[in-house]
Amino acid sequence: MSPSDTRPPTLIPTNGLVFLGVLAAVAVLVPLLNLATSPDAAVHVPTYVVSLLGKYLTYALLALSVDLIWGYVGILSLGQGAFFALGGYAMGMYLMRQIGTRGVYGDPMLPDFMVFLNWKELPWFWYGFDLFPFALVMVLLAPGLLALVFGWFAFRSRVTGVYLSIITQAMTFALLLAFFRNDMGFGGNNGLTDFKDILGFNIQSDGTRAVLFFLSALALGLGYVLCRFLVRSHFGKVLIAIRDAETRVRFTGYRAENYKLVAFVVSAMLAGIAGALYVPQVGIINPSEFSPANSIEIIVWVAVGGRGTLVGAALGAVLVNYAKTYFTSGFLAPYWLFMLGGLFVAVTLFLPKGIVGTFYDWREKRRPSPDALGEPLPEPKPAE
Amino acid sequence: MTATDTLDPPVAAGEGAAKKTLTEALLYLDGVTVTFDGFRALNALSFTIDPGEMRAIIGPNGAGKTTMMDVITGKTRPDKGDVFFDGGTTDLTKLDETQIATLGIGRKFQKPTVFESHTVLDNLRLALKGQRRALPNIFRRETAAARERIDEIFETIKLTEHRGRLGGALSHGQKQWLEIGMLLAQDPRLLLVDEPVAGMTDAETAQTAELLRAINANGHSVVVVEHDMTFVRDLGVRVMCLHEGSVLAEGTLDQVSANERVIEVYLGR
Amino acid sequence: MISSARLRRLSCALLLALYGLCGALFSQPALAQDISAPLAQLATDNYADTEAALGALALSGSPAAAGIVAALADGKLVFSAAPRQVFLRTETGLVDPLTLQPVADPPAVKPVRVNNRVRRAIEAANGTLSLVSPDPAKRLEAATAVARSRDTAALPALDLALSKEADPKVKTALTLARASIVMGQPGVSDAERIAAIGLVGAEGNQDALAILQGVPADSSPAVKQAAADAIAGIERSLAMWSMAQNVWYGLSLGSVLLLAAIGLAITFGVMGVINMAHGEMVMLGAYTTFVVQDAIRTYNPGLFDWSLIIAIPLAFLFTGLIGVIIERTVIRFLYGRALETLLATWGISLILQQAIRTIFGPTNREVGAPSWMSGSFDIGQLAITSGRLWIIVFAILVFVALLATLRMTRIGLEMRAVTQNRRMAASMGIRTNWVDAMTFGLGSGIAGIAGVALSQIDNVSPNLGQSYIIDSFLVVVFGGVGNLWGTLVGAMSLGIANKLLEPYAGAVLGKIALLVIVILFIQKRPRGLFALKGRSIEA
Amino acid sequence: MLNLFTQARRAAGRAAVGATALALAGLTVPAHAQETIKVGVLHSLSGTMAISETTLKDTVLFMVQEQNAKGGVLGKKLEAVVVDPASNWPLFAEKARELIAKDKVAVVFGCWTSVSRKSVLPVFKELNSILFYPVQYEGEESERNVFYTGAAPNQQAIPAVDYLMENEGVKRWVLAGTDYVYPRTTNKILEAYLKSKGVPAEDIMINYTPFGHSDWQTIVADIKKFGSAGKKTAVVSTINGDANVPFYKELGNQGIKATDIPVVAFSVGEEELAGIDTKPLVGHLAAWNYFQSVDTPANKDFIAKWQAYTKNPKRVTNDPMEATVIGFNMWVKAVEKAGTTEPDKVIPALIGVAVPNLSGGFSAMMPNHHITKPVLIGEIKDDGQFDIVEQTPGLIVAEEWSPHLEGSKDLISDWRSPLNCGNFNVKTGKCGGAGN
Repeated sequence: MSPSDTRPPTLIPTNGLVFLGVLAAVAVLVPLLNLATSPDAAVHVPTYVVSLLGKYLTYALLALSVDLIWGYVGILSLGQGAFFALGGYAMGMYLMRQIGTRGVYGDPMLPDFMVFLNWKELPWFWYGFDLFPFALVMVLLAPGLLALVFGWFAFRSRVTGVYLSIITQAMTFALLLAFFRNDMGFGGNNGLTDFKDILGFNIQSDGTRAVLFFLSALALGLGYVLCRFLVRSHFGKVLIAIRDAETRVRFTGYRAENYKLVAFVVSAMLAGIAGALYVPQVGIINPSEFSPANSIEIIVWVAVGGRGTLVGAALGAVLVNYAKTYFTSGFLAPYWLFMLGGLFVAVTLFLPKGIVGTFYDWREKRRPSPDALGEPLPEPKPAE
Repeated sequence: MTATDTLDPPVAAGEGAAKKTLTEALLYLDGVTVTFDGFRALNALSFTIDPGEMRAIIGPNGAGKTTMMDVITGKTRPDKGDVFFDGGTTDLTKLDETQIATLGIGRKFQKPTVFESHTVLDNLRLALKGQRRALPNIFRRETAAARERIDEIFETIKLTEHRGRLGGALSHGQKQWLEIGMLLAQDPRLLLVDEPVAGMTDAETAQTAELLRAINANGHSVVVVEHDMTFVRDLGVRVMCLHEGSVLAEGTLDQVSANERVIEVYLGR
Repeated sequence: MISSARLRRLSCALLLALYGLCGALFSQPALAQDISAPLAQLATDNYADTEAALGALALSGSPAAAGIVAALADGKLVFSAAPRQVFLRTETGLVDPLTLQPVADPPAVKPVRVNNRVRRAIEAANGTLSLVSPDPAKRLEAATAVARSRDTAALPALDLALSKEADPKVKTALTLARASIVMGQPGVSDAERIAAIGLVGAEGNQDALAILQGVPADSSPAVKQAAADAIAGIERSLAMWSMAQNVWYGLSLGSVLLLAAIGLAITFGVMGVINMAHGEMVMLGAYTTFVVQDAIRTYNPGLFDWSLIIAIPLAFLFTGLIGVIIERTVIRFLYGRALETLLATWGISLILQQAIRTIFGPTNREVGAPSWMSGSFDIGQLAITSGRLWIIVFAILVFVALLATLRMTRIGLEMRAVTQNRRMAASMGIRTNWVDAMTFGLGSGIAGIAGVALSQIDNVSPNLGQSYIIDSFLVVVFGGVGNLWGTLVGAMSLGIANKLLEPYAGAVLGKIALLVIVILFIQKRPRGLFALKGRSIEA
Repeated sequence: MLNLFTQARRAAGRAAVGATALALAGLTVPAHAQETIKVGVLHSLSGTMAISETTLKDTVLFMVQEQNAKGGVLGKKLEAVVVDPASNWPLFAEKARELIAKDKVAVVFGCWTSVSRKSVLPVFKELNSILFYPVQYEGEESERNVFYTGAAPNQQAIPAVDYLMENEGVKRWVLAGTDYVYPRTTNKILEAYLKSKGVPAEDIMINYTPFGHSDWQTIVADIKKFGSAGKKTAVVSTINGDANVPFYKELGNQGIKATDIPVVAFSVGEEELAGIDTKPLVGHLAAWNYFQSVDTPANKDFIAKWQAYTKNPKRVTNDPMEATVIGFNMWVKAVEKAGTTEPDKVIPALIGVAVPNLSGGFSAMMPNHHITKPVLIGEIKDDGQFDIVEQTPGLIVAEEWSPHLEGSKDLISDWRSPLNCGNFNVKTGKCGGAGN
């Protein structure tokens, strides 16, 4: 047997199996406990918890999309929120069109905000969104195209490091300003809201929520498997190589910009899907999703969970958002920013590799094995 | 016959080393000048490399050795001058690093640069000649031929038992060899090797010289930049000394080290 | 500007006042008017009555009138409902407005109320009084007011005033005022009109444009032509001035951007810390200004004009100290891990915001402008506001001081040494830890100083920093990280480009366009405007 | 499948599913015993809106304390549940859901921006709870579960414009606003109104700026230019919160005085002025339904108690506070009238409830879920307070659907039986907007 016949890394490593297992359990149990138990039962999961957890799952998918490009390619995008929001808007536009005559003005064509701005006709870019398949395509296409155009320019010109980070931030900031404008035809600051139903199902019914929750879990699971598949392929190895030594990759004959571009577009589409699942569950999409602070927060989730671990990104998103939910209620409410800020500082100082990364290190130390074929441990290098 | 074929080989100022014509040379540099903020890193540099030739380049710091490699590999664009590859068929100044690498010019950096969070094996896999486009590589599977070729390279660079370790975990010398191995895996027609024995023990240095000679014997052209005179002597090839961005002297090591100017600016008395 | 009804009243008052003046000059003794009726009318809460009474007072020629009008403007005119009577409030107590004798048995009084309408009547009354003022500056003002009013009723009065006026400047103003009125008046000869158009057109400002546009539609073609030519001329020159004005606005915005970004050019540009708490340093500087002003208001109001000067060093020291503390407790563990500094400083920024919110409350705090920063003046058609001018000057001073610190001082030398080669610097005996702390402190302190300036034009609220952080990063990156001159040029060019785009695209689209331009620019120069070129280093 | 779910749900399955239940334990706190009546407070305590909303949170807490001192409601003490939606609009919806579903509050006082209200609306409808919304807004809405105690445009904007036309002889108008729905709608209404009063289009300038706009040099210069055309000009400002301070500072800097070009603002109150040196601004106006300077015993009493409660003798009051107070008192009265906090009983009971406002009269909840209000015009004084220069003689009823807008001129709302409709079209005689 040839010595090169070493076992390739498994598609789903142990931690991934645990992650998918928990996810599957949650995906089934939460809707079940919500729908099938009486509200008084000890194990009942109230509807608001379902939509809350659903929101966390979409955030986890969003974090995953960031980890794909930040953890594995070293692209620190401070504009990932833009792709999330675009996916959300695509879904929101579909949901708006579904309202039909049930808006307060009862206009069959125009959403309410257009009626009271005295608009007479539906703008051209709203056409087609009454069809669900079209909306689904746009959920992928809108963020994907933006990422393609932006990435094509930026990667070809070899904009890297903080320069790239700052122009991604400028991108989402420009979109924020644009979507704030009422003249754009996306509802201005109020955004899109007051949705009625999705594919004919009442968007507020427990059943729909349960299904949306399940779909979010499914999307997260599939997103994880897709990311794993990508990073362990030859393509993924090139990505990691780009992260560590981009010049070397170029001198080895790979077009680094194309690899980055593919990863960036895939990541944007994942973010778009997350946005599309987010909107029907929280019931509103508005320009504040484009705000640069939101995008920075996504980075924070990933860093807390552990950059370059995928599972960590998802975990970080859920943990930070759970902390946010927890801290913003009750007697802690006035102090929650202290807690959150303190958490970020503490994580950087004491868990520099994030929760999952630190866990790996700890495990490595306990059970030393020179063969590190399982999960390539990232050595996050300074961007600049 | 094209017009370029009839061009006389340019004669470098103050130096009468024989030059191949454009069509004969694998690599052809003529009058290459590079300036950074007023500093002339390369000053009308001209030389050629033959197919199958191994050449050692020496010279003091700042002589322009690394910049020369940057120009050949497309990292730096010359302000003036011609850089042709493969008998004048390809103008390297019009291409970028990736295209040049694909043409068959491999480069080893001064500071050993391997993919530190990949295993040694994956480092070779990535370097191995083959599909370079992004999308097909998502679904690429490793062929038996590729596996054999990698095993061969492992034999050559003597890292077989380290194949499972991370690139970043190797010693300095091992990284140098891995990088040479990666160059081999690319199967280039011309290897540019920048200070391959820096930081190596004497034994390792000798082994490296042997390795490079073997590579050259296999039909690869090699350009080695090195300060280590023992190593250069071990290589036993034609030597060229750069100074202030142009060729100061060229010939056998003995000829070059006897050159007054070389002694003055580089070797010291 | 001024309602026509009020104008008519003003010009009547003017007219009569002038005649009164002439009367006073030619026929002694001056007729002393009884002002008891308007005084009684002042004793009211009704603005219309107050206004009418003011008009009567202005016409009265009574020597007491000026004092009463001034008291009303200052809120020192009070009245009692029964009997309906007005008094002046002085430091010693109520006095009679006519005799200025103390009132023996003061009744319950409240101030005569003033609204915009009354305030304008006060100005008019003052204006009327100032036309007879011995002060030429006051007469000049009155003439300008008449020119803007274009009320025909004022014509005889103007003619009279013209015949008396000796001061050439005031005379010009009066002539111009006359020309403005003649323009729109029926029954004026074409020649006179064209002459007037020439006079007014030579003024070349926005007011002149408005006056020329008022040429009656039924004028003769020659007059219309003259007016059209004059208008075109003014518009041409105004377009040029407005370009200059936009550049000025741009410089002003650029200086704000420079102030906001310059501290970041140190902490981020020089040290490589992606300092998301930079905005909060600016905010802390602004709050320092607030605290200084608050203390001055409480303990020594006379020092108020010095408050900013006092605040500058304090803000520098305070935010610098906070910066040093942050560096020593957090940042120093993160060198070489730039992205983690982003995370940690983001956390710090949240903590600082909430801390300020807890201490000072979430609402805006008042930071006043010292008198030397208030007001504006004109250079040609260019309106320059003092506050903005000072901010530009201040930004440049800060820039120069920072440059000098880095270039010429020992600590500046050590900073450059440490950032260029830490190990080498350490081996040469430089205390790198100390230098790191000082550098971060310097960057933070500079941000604090910027906060002092920004408190003059923006909200002093816990959110202050957030609104500058994106722009600051954009400026530093656009200019080229690690290059102070880049920051200067970046800030100024972004400021000017923004202000040149704004009139065409509007504030929002202009800003979007600018962001797109910056994104495209970075494609052209991936390392900013002032990128350092050099032998390429590997990887 | 769904059928199975519902059956299983009724059967109250007691499956032991440890892991998930444990994981969710933090989220599902068992409901407290109902010895108090819970009142939800949904105002941002952090982020950009904290600047305005924090005061309203304090107001509700103050009112709860006052009410408990009087013995509570229906014999039970009130308990305020405070959450921080952090100026994040989706978080508003989430927190609203948490308040209603988890904390089981009887009523929620909250929101400031239109978008936050729009965000929570579906939640209140779905879970059938009550929201009191205390801020002046653009109208064009009437929902069964929401009670609007702030002004509709006709209770603020139109009287202010009337005042300027009549008292200051304004002929030329600048409508300057932040680009969001409230200024957009208000300006649409005002534009239609001004045109109906014979103001030509070229005498109306409309300008929108983004949130937090801080560089006003160009726009103020434009206003100055627009105002120098010889006709009396005024600015109607719907500029929001944060952008006001730099706007007024620029006005002061460029020497635009109230006697030249008065600015009447609808979003600037005592709280906002506390952050500005008002000396250069004396004479600029604001239109509200309440000012701290209102000279009534009720108001004096309220201010004294409020300042004692906040332990800050300088703490100001403002219009949205009064609206919160009115809403709170209305809710208490309606609960006592209904004898329960059950929303289905309280909602109908609220209609017709009248409570004293702080400006000396009574405000009543109308069938359109909006309240009657007096309109006050105030001029800024140098101490940051307002001098009330005009007060409408009577109370004004809200026009939630503006007659000046094309889309809403035929709509009315009436939440009494038999109509029970928020958007009844008087032309078609149908509920549901223009739906044909």
